[in-house]
Amino acid sequence: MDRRSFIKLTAVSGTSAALASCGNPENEIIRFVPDEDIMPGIATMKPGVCTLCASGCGLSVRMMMADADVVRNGQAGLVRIHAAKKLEGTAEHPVNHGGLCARGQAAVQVTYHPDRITQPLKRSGDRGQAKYDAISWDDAIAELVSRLDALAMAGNQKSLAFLTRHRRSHRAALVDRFLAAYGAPGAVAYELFHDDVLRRANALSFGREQLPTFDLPNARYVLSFGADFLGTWNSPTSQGHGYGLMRQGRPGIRGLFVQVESRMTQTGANADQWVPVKPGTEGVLALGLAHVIVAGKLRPASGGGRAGALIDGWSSGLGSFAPEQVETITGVAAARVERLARELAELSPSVAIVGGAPLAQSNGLFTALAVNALNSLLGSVERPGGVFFTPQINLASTAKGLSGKATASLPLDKIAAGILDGSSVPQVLLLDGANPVHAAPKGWRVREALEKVPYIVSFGQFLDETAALSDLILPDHSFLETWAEALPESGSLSAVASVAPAAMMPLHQTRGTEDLLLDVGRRLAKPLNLPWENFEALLTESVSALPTTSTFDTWTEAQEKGGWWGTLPAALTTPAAPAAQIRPFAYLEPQFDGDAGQFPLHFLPYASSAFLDGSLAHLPWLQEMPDPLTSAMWSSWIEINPTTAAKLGIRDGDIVEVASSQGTLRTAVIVSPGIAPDLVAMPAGQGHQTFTRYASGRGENPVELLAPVTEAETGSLAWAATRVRVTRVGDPDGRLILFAGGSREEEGHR
Amino acid sequence: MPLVGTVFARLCLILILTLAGGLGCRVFERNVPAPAAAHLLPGQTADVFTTARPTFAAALNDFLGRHPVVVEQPFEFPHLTHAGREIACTEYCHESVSEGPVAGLPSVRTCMSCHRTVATNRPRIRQITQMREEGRDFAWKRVFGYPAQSHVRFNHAPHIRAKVECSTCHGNIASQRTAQRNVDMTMGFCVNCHRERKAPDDCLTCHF
Amino acid sequence: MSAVPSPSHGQINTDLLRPLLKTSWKFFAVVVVLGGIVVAALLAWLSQMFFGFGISGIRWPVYWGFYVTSFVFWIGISHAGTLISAILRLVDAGWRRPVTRCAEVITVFALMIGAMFPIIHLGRPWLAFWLFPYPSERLIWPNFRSPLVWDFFAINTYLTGSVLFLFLPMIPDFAVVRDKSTGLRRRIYTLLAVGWRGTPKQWHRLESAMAIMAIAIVPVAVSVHTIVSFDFSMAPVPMWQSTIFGPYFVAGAIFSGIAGLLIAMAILRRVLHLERYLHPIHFENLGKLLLVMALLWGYFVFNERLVTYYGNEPSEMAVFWRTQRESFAPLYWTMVFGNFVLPLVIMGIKRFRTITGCVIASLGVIVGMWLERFLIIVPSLGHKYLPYSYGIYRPQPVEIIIAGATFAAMALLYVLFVKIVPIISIWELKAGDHQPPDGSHPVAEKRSLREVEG
Amino acid sequence: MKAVYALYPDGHSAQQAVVRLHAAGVNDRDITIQSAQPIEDFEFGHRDKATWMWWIACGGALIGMASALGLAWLTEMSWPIDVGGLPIFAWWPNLIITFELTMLGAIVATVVTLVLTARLGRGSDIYDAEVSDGKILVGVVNPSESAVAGLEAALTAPPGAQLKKI
Amino acid sequence: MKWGMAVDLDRCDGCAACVTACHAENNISTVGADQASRGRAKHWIRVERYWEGEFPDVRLKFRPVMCQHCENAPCEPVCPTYASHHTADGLNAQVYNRCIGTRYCANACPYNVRFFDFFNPSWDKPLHLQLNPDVSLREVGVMEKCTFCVQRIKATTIQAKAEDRPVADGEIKPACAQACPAQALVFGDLDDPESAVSRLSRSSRGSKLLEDRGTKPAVTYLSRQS
Repeated sequence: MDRRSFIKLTAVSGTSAALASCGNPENEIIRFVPDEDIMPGIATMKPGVCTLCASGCGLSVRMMMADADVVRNGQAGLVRIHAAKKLEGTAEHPVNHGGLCARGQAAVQVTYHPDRITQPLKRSGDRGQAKYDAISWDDAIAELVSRLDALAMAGNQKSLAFLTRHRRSHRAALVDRFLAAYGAPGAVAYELFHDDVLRRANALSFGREQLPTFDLPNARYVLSFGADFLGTWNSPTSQGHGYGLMRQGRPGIRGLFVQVESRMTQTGANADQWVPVKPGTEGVLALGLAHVIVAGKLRPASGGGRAGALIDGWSSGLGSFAPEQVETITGVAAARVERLARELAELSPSVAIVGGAPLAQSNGLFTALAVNALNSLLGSVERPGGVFFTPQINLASTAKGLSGKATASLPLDKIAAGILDGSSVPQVLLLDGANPVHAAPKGWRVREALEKVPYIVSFGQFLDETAALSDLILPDHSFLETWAEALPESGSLSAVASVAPAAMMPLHQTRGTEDLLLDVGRRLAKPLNLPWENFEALLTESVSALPTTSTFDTWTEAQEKGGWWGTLPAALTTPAAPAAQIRPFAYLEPQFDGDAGQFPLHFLPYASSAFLDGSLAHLPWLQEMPDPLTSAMWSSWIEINPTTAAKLGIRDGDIVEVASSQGTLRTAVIVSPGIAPDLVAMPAGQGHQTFTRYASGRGENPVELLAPVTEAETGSLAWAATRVRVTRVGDPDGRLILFAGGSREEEGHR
Repeated sequence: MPLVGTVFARLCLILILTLAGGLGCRVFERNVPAPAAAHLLPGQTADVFTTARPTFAAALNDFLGRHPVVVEQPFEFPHLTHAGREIACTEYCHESVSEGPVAGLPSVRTCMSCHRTVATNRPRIRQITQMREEGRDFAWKRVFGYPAQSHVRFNHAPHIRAKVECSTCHGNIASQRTAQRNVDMTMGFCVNCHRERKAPDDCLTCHF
Repeated sequence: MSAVPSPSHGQINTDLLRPLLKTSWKFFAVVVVLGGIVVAALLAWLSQMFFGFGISGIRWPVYWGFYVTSFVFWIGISHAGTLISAILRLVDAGWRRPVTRCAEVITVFALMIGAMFPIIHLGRPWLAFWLFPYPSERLIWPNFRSPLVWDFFAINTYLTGSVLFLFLPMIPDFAVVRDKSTGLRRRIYTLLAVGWRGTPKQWHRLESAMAIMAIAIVPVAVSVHTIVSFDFSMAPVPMWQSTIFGPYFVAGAIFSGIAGLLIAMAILRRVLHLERYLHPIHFENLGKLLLVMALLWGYFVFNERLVTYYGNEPSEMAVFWRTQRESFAPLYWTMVFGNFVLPLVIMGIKRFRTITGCVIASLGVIVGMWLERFLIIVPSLGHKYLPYSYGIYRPQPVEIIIAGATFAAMALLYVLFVKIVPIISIWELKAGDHQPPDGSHPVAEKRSLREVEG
Repeated sequence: MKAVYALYPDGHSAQQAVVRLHAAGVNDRDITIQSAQPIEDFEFGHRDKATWMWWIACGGALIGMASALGLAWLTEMSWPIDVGGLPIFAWWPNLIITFELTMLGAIVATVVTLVLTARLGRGSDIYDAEVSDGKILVGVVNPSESAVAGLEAALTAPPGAQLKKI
Repeated sequence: MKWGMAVDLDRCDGCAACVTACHAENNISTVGADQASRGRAKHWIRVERYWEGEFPDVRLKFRPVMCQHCENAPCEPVCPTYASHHTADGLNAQVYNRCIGTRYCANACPYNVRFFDFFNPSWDKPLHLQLNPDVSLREVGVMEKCTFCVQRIKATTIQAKAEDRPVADGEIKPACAQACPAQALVFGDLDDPESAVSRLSRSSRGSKLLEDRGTKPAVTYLSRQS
């Protein structure tokens, strides 16, 4: 029992006792003059933007006085600060309409996290040892600048790499501009649960390379293919809000909802009909429905339009997708296909949604295109109750300085391969938020690759597995301490730019990465052409260019509201891409890694409701939040069907070994009726080696098992295409922590 | 006699074991394998904030409701002088008293708002000015108020609106140099006043 | 009354005063061991207060466990003496005389131990005094509508009553010790004997006082355990809300009380060589009582179970099966064996109704009754209405040590008591076996005397 | 001379001593009798039976009941707090407390009367340790000088008497 | 004035936003893995989930459960110190400083929504800077539970009184209701027949949790229509 946990346990401790009483009488405490005048006990609301996921929800941050422990010129003491206490959704924000998801609620802990990096650090130990020394900002920046200058000197600008997560924001644009100006390839975006396939599909079908927005409040029938749109996918809060209205928002009308998937997600749990389907055959079902609709003359085949044209055999009525064939391929009874199709066609407006696991197969793109075609056929594209595409602000036109994109870079797996075979080794790697060491399949050998990179700089606020490899850490502000902004690509029918000034003063000696990049750009021997004093200037320019909706100028209004939203003039909108002439796509059997005899079960990792892909595993509130379906806290587990479990002699809570062609892991079992017998599912997010005191060494990481299977067309990771073998290795050992006792209401009624 | 000796030896053994048992209650506990505490980087702390009393003495004082009448303050603020100059308590120094729950203890900033110009040459004012320059603030010690464990959520504003004199609870501070706690603010003290004035005497009025 | 020729009065004095006047190293050995265990429990409790209640196994939603079990159990044991001896006094059963005191002692000590548990199990024991109705500056009082406050009053009355009920008949014996001892001990006992001389007036007052107390204490004893049962039957918890709990608990209490008494008597008889005073007949009579109570207990359990079973209320049935068939079945059937089968067989068959037989049966009952209390509390709490909130309780060392140590505490107190007070009421014994004047009647004698003079 | 008394081995001689003392014109109030156990079989054992103890106990009970009801009323009415929709002054629960305090009253009253009426705790004028060995003491306190001789005669007459003076 | 809540199970999608929101608003400490495994996790509001049927015809039902603020609350009369009692505006009050930790109330509560502080709650600095000054920090040995965010009720009513106006319907939102994206939780005054919560409570879909226990909860559950 270490000191911390001892203090936690004792009834009387040496630490300061009361929140109300300032200071404790026993020992003299030192106070420093606060930086601002604060009214104690009075709350003020400030706008904010949640940047934990890409949704870009609007926040109103509750600010109150607090006593912070600080060290000033070597002396420890207390100072009054204006501290963020609670995050609420902004009522009028078009994305979240006042709601805020569990993760957003917990976001405030990012700022106050005890293991946040408080100052620039320089590596002192070996790589991966995570030993660091403090270093001053000036030295730190100087070091980075010298490295970049050295590259430029050698004319080797191409070998500067920037690794980040997929976001649409001014920040992302600035980063891209920085790289372009320096002459480096664009940023590499990597996430485990990426949506590249869907973006690509939408680009092909509709000319919109972005995630769709659904007008659920007006929909009467929603058919979702594996998309956990109420839990973790796309813009959950926005969709959750829409779902509420779809169900009970219209007097007399209650929208129906059908979920097609092979493992019940939190979203599927709310479906009126839950349709299990063989993994990777969702596209076939979609076309089967289309077939019935066309054959039944419920809609003209021509309705498929541009999207339909991308499907092989669409014009000929999809003969090969008659309900019977569909039944043999997907396992969904022909009669049911018929019924679903008729409901879709009759209960309009109806909409089909696809996302998540179905697109993480080798044939993901086809599935996406098939569903797009179905939507077109239903006539629900850009129509009330259907699919929309949030108008995207064309930053090149709002902020002139941002025009001129960097050349697209290779995807992460290619880069890693390049490093390993020595063909192309980036000399300097900038890390911003992405954590591929934890989230990329072993087969890509990202860790070995990064270890070969001579110089890595991380802007992260936490020491995760990837950041632990860096030589220099330049910690970013938290989203409450600096300009928070996002350009949501979905979740709103109108165009949105969420922007909010810093809600509170920085807690630690951190610096905003945007300003840092501008600064570095200026300090380079050959200064980059970035025409902004600081990030604020960029935002001001960009946002001011947007039309005002009130008497104030756009910028002031945006700062008060926490963003700008409204109708976007065509001049400022990113135009839709014209249809490309390419051969139609035909259905191909999904390819799985691992032979069915040796590895009998499909392995389905899924985004945990609490941690998504694991980037939030460091927040204690989320660790202790009971999982909606299993009520598990602080643990990881696999879900398995009762019959399968019985066959393997596994009981609830047992410890099993899950083996794939890539490796094995041991974890606890939850026997769940909501999963197909040929499937095991496991939440992502746990199993961090180094990621703060709350996540380190906790649970298992399903990515360890993933085979490097890629989607055939887009080349992105097909994370649902691995097969595994499950064997029982032990009795329950308390590693699985459940909040709930019983899982069925009948248990009380025997 | 050797028998006696051996018996006693046995007894002592049993005794020691049982005593150990009593002490070791925590030791025996089944523990979920806890992850190794992540080692700290420069600038990070392992400090913990708990609702535990700082010391047994403090706990005992709370229990017995003991609190000092006169508190040794880090800086001797003469209420007398200021009150004499018709400077309303709630106007400058405890400004949030009529706005919200807490009256607030002034920081050096507050003092300097006047004393940048007023009486600048007095030794004590010079002291303040110097503190301001050094960035040091007063670490006031609380005179009034309740221990956190009594969960009294006193809200000043409604009392001000109800025209309750400050002196009702705080005594005549205007006549004191450093504030003294001359009024015994027991629960009965509050409740009686509430009942006289027909204010709610529901527990949740103050305790939540 | 008994087969053995009853000893002379001097003999009685020497026999019964021996433990008081002579002390061997064994006594100290025992005290040290028992004391050690009690100290360990004390430390355990302190560590629970220091570290926080969490070191116990109590959890959501099973908020009561070993502590409350022990509370109910010991209050039950306390029904051994006062109730039994009071009843026996009222019916003036002659054979009670050697038994009453060691019974009443059990009552007093068991009550003291039992009454500690509500305090031990508090989250903030240092505030326990808020249960006491005293005017405070908070202007707020205890909630008289809470069963726990009823407990407070009931236990108070019962404890006061029992202590006095025990003390009064001890006064004449203290007088005897006073006369038989010297030095400091004499002075102490002179105080304890509060100037007893044994005039007829004192004897009469003492006896009528005892009579009144006996009448008063019986309903109190009954009420005490009824109120303890209210702690449960007042809460809407499956298998708790039952009108039968009152009598059920009282019966159980007397049941375990008799068992406790039998064990105590057996030990005393062996250790203090009281064969002359505690005859097999005492054990046999109490054994018969035990048998009756076993049957009564069985009857109550049958009622409780049948009504639940027949009512077939889902949430109650869940708990019902949980005890009968599932996780708690082993404990449940052990209880049935110890409380019903064992006493029935041993006490039912005359040949087994020996002292050893009684002790075996009593041990069974003690275990059984402890389990009964446990099985009333824990399975229901862990299995309330909403299945999502089911939970399993695992006792932790601190609880086990404290609950276990109470038995040591009981033994310790008993040992010390026997050291300072004659465990068998000397005067009652003497009064018990007086020979009436042969052939003649006092009044007749007076007349004859007059004739002599006349 | 403070007192004159004799110890007797059994009830018969003690009874005779009492009778003879009566004959010598000593009335009951002046005769002291002490024994190691209650004597039921002889007349002298039946003196001072009459007692008010029962009525006093009932009185105590009434006081207890009154105080219980008073306490209940005071505590519940002084700050009426609604708990679970029960009436503020709830009869049924209060009956329980009333009962307990009633009984307590009775018991305490009994013991108090015992202590007072049985003259416990007050020093004894004559006493003899042999009483606790089963001897029965019969004697007279502060006899008048003149009567002493007669008393001695009366006390020594019964068999087994051993006379003592203090 | 009688505060109450309506939970529309047809809107609730089980996202557990309410759970975290409650932690954030009410200074509920996280207890950590070890204590959580001992059943000491505190969730004033929890989303109960119940499976029905077997694969493939399997269904899942969510039900957020918080303190029901019963009119006939079984937890109240059993408390020996009035720590748990009923207020005039229909709240089931828990007075921490009066609580001596008998845990009787939690046993009596049919919904198991009362949570005990087994240790002094603790926060790794500087996480404590987030603590809400409007809500007391509980200490070891006391019982805690959902308060309908009484601090918000107080703040709003005091404000309304200062402005000499009635509290508007929907002006007070507990943290859970405020966070809920689907707006499944509606809070308000049941005495006002026109308030949103009253209207919902009268809905034909409405029912009370464990109605047969006669606790008269202030929370109404509107059933899911499928």
